[in-house]
Amino acid sequence: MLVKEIISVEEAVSKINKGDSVMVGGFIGCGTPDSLLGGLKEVGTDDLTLICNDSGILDPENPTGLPALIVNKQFSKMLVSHIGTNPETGRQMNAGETDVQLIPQGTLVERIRSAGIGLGGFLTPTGLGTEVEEGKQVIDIDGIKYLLELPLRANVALIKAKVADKSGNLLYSKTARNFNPVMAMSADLVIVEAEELVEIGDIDPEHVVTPSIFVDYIVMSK
Amino acid sequence: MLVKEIISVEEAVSKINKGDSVMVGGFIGCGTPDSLLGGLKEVGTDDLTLICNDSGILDPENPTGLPALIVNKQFSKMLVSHIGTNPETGRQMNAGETDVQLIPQGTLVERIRSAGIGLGGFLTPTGLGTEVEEGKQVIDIDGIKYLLELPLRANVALIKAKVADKSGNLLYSKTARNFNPVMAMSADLVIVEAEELVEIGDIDPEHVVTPSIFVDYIVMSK
Amino acid sequence: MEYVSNKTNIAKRIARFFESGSVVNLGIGLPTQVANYIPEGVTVVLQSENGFLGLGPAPEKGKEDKDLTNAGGQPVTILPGGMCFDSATSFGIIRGGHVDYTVLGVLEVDQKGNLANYKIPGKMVPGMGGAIDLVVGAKVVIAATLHFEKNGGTKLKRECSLPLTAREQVNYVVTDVGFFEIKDNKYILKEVFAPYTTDFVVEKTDADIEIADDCQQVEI
Amino acid sequence: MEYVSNKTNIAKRIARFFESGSVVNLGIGLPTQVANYIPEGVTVVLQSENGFLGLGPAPEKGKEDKDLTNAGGQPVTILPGGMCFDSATSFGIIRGGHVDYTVLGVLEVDQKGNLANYKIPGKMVPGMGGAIDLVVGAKVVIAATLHFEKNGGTKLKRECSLPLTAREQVNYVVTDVGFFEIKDNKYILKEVFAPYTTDFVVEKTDADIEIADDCQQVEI
Repeated sequence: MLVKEIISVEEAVSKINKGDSVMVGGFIGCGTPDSLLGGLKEVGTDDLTLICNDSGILDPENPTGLPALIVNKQFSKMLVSHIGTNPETGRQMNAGETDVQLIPQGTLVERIRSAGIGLGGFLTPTGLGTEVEEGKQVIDIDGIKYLLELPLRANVALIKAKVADKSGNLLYSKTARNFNPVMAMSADLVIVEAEELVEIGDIDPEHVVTPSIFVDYIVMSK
Repeated sequence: MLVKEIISVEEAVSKINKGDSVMVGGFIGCGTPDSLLGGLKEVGTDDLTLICNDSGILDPENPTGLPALIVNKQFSKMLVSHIGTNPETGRQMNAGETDVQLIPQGTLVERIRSAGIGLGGFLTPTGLGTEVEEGKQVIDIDGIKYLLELPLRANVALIKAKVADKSGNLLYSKTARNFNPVMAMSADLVIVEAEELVEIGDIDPEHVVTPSIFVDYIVMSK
Repeated sequence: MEYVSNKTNIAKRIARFFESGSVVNLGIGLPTQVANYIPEGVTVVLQSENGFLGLGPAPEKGKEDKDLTNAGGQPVTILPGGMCFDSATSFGIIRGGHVDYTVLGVLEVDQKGNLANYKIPGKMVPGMGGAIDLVVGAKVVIAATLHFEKNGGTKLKRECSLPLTAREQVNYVVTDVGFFEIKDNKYILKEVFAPYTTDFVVEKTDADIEIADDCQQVEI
Repeated sequence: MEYVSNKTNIAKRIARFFESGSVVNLGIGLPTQVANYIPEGVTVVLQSENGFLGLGPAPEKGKEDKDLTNAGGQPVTILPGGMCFDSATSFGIIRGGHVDYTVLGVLEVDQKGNLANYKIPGKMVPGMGGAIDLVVGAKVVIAATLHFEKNGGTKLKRECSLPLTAREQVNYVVTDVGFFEIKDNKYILKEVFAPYTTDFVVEKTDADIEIADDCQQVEI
């Protein structure tokens, strides 16, 4: 296996360009690549499109992690399933400052997976007869209706792992897994933030969750 | 976690009825539930529809495993991706004795997964412009054509695991994993043949591949 | 008869729905409390849509694991026999019909089984999260809600006015006055909770209610 | 000039296609031999569609593991840093464009890039297995074939007559006389293998061949 380059947070975030779409792993802050997000806030790259489960929990006194980038107005567009724990997102949406699109969680993750595995889309019953249906093709299969949902790719995925081996094979920790393995398949550039680095061969082939071939760069958590 | 019933091969195969569709895990005999298949041959239940990656390797002197059931004419229909290692399947197909449908391997496994995860189908580029396209809806997404492939469920799934805990959580061994975890999601009755049985809690929650909730009965490999 | 809101009774009654082996997803807020009242001898498997089966009680103070939370982001534990998975698998389990019961809070529920719980246009828009997939995918959908709004109106509507989370998917509504099945565009009152009476429920609820033949007043 | 078939030369030439880090799937039969000739210093990751990355050499006799085979069902080994997965993930990797090169044997290949390798109607029907997804999903598709059929005809066709595995997906054809790129409905001869000459190839192949400006005769 080829060794992957281990780069600094600064190098990593310099690879993200104004206007990029950026997938960010995590679920209400659990399993979020916070060191990378901290670096991205430092450099201030903006006009980004965020693809993430949610917009994090805002601490209004001391915004950190993903909410800090939202307060900083670095996203012009957000594709998320839930914003209830970050009122600033709702405020920006209602004020027309940010284009926030709400996507059912199961549809969001399957759209990301769909892009990563080379499908052109999928049919789901989720969202039928609701506002989610708007603008989408409805397909009837033997009298049952489904929405056609399309794949969702990004320029960059920022994901968080517990352990990386030097080739980029990844292990996650409990519910910090969430969207991370799926996003690792579906972006042109995949940067993983890992808490621990081990030698190639240290991880049992049966236990690896994300294969090294999906990973471009490794950054160590600060 | 609730303990699952551990039953004998005989009890297990008695739950399969004439005319049932049966998914069988395995890839050219690797990861195939051979004890269950042996039992199914004994009772001779027929008019079955087989859903499996392939039709196994036939040893003409001493057919065992899946090929023995094929020689025994227990399948009236077979949905498989490959039959090259079992000439008897090709003979039955060409003679019009058995309805053999060839499905691209990636499409076959994704159709099974699609049923297990509640989707109405998916769009794939695989098979466009070939005989695989026949009878299928072609959907154009922004000028790119895809085939619409539909979910595939079965009455019964016979799967093979290396280790089961008493609640039915499963571990597989290397390439004996293959179709087994996907089939475990997509049948009304799921019977797992396991080589080893361990206590609930003995398997690390991070390592379980198939969750107990998919499994109905456990049978020990003979 | 005076109405005194009682969330605990809602949780207690819902906890009696399950059989041993049921796979159950409990929504954020009130539904989470259901776990505290599951009858002895009944073993359910709690699914948490952020990625595991075998949700256990909250950890002791100081023993929280930053990598183990429920779908509301709160620290929890995992029981022996539980397992972790990614979000695609989690929603595969949910949408694929492998969850037997989902219990959700609502903003509105109506007698057609429509549910609204993600958006009050122009005011509050938490988003639908995974609720929308849960409601479509779970075998049985139970809406958990106080019977009355603060202004005295009922949460049980004839027709939802807010944007819907899902259409015609709710099977049961459990409030702090009774337990209702939704059928044929009506609320069928199956149990009324002491001290309330069937008359009280029918009179105070602005919706079509039918009283089941075997409807009884029960102590929760 | 006499033609003597030479499968080894095909495998040797294909092995020079890859860069370090390439993810490669080698089909059953002749393509499997490519692994033996990968140049020193080039580290590729071999994907096996039955469910793993990091395919290693065949095990010593007596050290076979019944649970570790390649896509042809033969015992193999797994290298450090490899990993196992189910078939849905395997074909996700394949169809999702995460495999850089796929090398396949053919029954026929034509100058449009069409490929036939799963069926001779009424005679032999092995089935398409995973080849059809590999050909559609991999970034670069290399067809590996002897240049001539036993009857003296060429395997490189103007137009396939057998049912197609995939349409217009083949990028390169490597035979035992040369290496061809498929472009603009022609075979572009990029290299001719000693002792054969460009004249020999053009004269003996019943298809449209253009000789690349930089085409050279090379020793394999």
